[in-house]
Amino acid sequence: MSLFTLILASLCVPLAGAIVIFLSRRFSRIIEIVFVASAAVLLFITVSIFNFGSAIYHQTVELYPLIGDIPLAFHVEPLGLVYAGVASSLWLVTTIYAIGYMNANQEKKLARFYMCFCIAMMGVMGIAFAANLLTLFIFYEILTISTYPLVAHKENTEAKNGARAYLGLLLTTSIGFFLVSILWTWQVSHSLDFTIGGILAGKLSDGLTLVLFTLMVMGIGKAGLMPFHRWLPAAMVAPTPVSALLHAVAVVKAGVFCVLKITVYIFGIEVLQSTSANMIIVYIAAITMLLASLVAIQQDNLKARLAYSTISQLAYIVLGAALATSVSIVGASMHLATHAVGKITLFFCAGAIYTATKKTSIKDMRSIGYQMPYTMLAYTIAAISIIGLPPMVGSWSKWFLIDGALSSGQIVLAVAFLISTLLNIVYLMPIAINAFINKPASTEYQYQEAPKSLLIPLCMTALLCLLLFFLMPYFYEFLQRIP
Amino acid sequence: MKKNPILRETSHLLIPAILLFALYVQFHGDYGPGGGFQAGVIFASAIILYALLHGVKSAEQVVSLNLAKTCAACGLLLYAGVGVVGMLWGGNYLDFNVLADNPIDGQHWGILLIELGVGLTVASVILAIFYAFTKFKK
Amino acid sequence: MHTPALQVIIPLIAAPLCCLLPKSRLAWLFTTLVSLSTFAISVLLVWQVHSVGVIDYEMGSWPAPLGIKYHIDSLSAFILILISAIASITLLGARSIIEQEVSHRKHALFYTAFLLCLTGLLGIVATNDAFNVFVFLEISSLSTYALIAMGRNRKALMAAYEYLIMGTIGATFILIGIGLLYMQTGTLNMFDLHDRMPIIGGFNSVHAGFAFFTVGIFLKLALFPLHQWLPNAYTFAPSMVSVFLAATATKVALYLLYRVFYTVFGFEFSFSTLHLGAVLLPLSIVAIIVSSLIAIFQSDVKRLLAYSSLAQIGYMTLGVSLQTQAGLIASMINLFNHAFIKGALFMCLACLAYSIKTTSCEHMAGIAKTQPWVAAAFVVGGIALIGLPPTAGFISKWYIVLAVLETSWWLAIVVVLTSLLAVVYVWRVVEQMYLCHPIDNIQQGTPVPMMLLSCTWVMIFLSVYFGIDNRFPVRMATMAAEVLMP
Amino acid sequence: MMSLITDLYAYWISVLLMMVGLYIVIDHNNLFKKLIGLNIFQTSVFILFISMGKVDQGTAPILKDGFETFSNPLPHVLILTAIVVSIATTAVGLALVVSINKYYKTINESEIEAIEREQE
Repeated sequence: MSLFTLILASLCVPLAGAIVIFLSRRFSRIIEIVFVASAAVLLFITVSIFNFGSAIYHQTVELYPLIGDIPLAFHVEPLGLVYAGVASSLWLVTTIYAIGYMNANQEKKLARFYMCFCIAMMGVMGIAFAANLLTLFIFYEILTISTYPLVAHKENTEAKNGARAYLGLLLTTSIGFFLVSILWTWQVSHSLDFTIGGILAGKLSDGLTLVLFTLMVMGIGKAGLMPFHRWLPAAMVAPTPVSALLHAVAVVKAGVFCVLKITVYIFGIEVLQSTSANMIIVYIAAITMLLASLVAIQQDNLKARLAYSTISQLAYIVLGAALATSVSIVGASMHLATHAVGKITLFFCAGAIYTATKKTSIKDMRSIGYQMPYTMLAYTIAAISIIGLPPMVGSWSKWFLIDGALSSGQIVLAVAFLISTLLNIVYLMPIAINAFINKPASTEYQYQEAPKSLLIPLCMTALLCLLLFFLMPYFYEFLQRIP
Repeated sequence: MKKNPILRETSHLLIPAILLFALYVQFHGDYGPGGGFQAGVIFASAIILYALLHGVKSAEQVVSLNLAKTCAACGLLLYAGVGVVGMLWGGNYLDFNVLADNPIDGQHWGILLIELGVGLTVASVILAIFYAFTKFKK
Repeated sequence: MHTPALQVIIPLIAAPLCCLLPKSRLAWLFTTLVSLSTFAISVLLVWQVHSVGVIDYEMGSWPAPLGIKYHIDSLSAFILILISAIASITLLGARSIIEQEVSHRKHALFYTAFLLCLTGLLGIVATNDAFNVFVFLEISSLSTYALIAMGRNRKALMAAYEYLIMGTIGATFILIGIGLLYMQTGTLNMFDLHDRMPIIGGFNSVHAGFAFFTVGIFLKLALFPLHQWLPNAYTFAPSMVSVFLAATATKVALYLLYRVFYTVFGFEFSFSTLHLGAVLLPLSIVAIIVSSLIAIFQSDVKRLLAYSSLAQIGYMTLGVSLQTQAGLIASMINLFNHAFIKGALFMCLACLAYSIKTTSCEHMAGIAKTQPWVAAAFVVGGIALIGLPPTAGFISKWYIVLAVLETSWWLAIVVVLTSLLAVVYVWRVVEQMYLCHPIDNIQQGTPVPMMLLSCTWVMIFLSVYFGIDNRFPVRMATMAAEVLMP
Repeated sequence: MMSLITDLYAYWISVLLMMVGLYIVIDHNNLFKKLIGLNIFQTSVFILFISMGKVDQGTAPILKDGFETFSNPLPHVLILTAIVVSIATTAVGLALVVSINKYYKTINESEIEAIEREQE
């Protein structure tokens, strides 16, 4: 199969899944099968694209001119492959988890839920393989719109308000800033293609480059930079699989992926370094990183704490991207993957706890480890990975990020990374520790894990945290291809 | 109306004259002042005068509302139809030159027919409006 | 070929025929066929313009300055195909809802008025004679007053009356403008007028004529602050009339604006000598902001969409006020796309009006459960109205912001941020439809007829399609802009 | 100064009528009187047009030997059409007013507004 077919297939398979789910919306069995099958096929397609090797990188596949002479175009490059690989593999895990979760919690409107899930996945694949900013923007917005029904799924007042904040913030930033900056870029350079080394070199003065870069990164509201982070905790009203996939993997990672992509392929690392256009974003990211961690400590709702943790972790990636050294870029793209694996496990755990015990508050989770040992073990593994301690995969990315900060001479930022790591420990570890101390009398608890379809995925991702630690050197080689 | 013999008798004298004048204006319109619009209004005014003096019901026996509506449509169709005939006979829409052997006759014919259409439509529309208002009930 | 004439006279001849038809259903069928044939002719015209270039047609074979000439260039063809397409789709779905909303004995007259309105709108666009424009303008307006007055609510009468007063004043102003120009030039042909502009451009009466034209067109266009007639007219008109008017009437007024200020007065005179841009720019921005804000607080969705139309008109005039070719192109693309988007949205409301007999926002609570297809259509239309990809609205927004960016970047930010107000008012309705519980449980509603629903979806499809493949509108708009601003 | 008024008296008359008409349209509460105002307003434009067709020492535009100068007939023709339009407008307007009277039992604008407000 040619590259063209495969890329198209990666878009069409989730779409076709959505259509089939819609058509067979009355048969719950069929939609579940279709849901999982489309995820499996998608993963297969991503792997096939990966197998092409480096020969096909940056080969542009143009469909047709979309606006003027800007085409709807796709290409494959290492960064996009990382994102596509992470998203599609974790999607498969999530589909299984989602089916278990939705059935266990007797959620309604499953067809709509799975359908929007599939369309969101199409958006993700489009973002991952987009070859120019316009294509990227289109799929970015498809992702925004298609996840709205997921966030508002419960259809109560809380869900309505959460979803309103979600949509409001994402649309405000994307239309208000992102679209404007895309148009500005187009006007300045008459190109929106992702090109190695960027397309803006010498086209704008230093000051304007700074404005444009800040505008564009702030416009990518999905990256969750303060002050546009409110949608993340607001969207936590969604069912947990949504939070897991979309707010640990697809949506937020789409945000940071866009940041990485524009850093590398629109502005270019050299340009950013020579013009210091990245400085505002660097500090915003650093502040977000620390503040979000501090806020996370105060959250009592587990999902809310994880949400703020996500904001903080996303800021790592944005910071890594904005530092614009090759090491930090590698670190950032690695963190994109490692954080996804870790955070999805944490969300899965939160969902499993909710399904088994209906508990959402951290206060109530004391000694829950005796009730749900596997879940909490997985939680601990993932927490360690997020914190960045060996032998978990998170340690690699954090290492490169700090290295990147040091190599660009920003000692302050390296210190910020370290402080943030300490804060990570403060807000993640007590849950794990409390879960396993104070063994209650055997009459007060019973062994009560979540259903298998929830437990297996979260164990799988936890194992992945561990396994990837040893596989990382192989991926490092791959990531170094990102210029 | 029986109480006002003067009005009645005058109207009897006037109405034929008005109608006749309307026809004069109508058919004189192609090469003198006049034309379908004026003629139509004059024609309608005669019938309105009749209706004022003898009641709408008796006027409607002369020209009913439905007849007026039909005539209005027919007049417009006549107008447009002449244009289409010009088009079918090789000219542009509303081209009268092709209606007869020579352009001057053609123009005569065209204007005459078109003005007839206009007159018909205007007279019946004015009447229809008049009827419509008289029939309004609170 | 007689296509330019046929375009206008087919509905014109059909109108009196239609009022003679005895049965409502027959009248509908006839009207629909007529509008479909006008659509076919407009397609033919577009094709001819594309292959031959400009088409001229002399009425009665009288040569141009003396007689009336029809002149179809890419701009006219573009608008003609838009009007006839919208009319066809509207009529196809209209039968059932008109049977419900309009009293039975008026049906034939309703369709007659509709055909006359169509004639008027097509005529304005096809003709090249200034006075002829006035006549067609009044044909369309008069039939529109009648159509609006057929609305079910008695407020429709007041709405039609208000529109009649304002519309007549607007048309009379245009007439004065025509008169003053004629006084100086002795011609009514638009190109002739334009040719004599350099000679007469300095006369006071021409300036006065310009002013009268401006006010008259702004009135017809419902540009802020001359918009008062529009919300009521759209709200209380029969549903299908709202669809048709919202999609075409103001668009034709905008066409008139292009024609008068670019073709007749010429770009130089309108924008350099007399600074039309300086008037249009602030008015457009105020229109966008104020109308969007008002729309947010409307309790009737039909009225909400009417105010949103006012804001969209603001975007279209904003494009003109930039005085660049890019702005003009953006304005035309927005004109085209918005016609389908707003038509589709009003069509959704027509479905709901058929089903639950109201368009007030609170009665739409939970409608997604009983009318999922209509609600879904509204969501897609709403997304297009907001201007998100991949819908036609995004294309409009792209071109407008790009054009504005050429002039000033702060204005671009203002435009983009105000366009976000659309999110608020669209999403208010969407939330009501999907996330609220019905206020009374008995509200099942009658099922929407298949024909109406499928026409709604055709409109929705088009407003998405032109977002994915926008070659036709963009090419036509570019060609039209080149005609207007050589 | 005087010549500005005497020479252009036709314009002054039409301007005066226009203002009178517009004033009535804006000021009056009675829907029927508004229509009359609208008619006066339109008539002013007709006068403007017709006066512009007048040529000094021109006769009626009928071809006959011995008459060289004619008034311009075109404005008359145009205004004939405009008069038709105005009649149609008036007819539609009157029909609306009669219907309004039927449904509201009044043709006073502020009373109608009051009725509407009461209903809400």
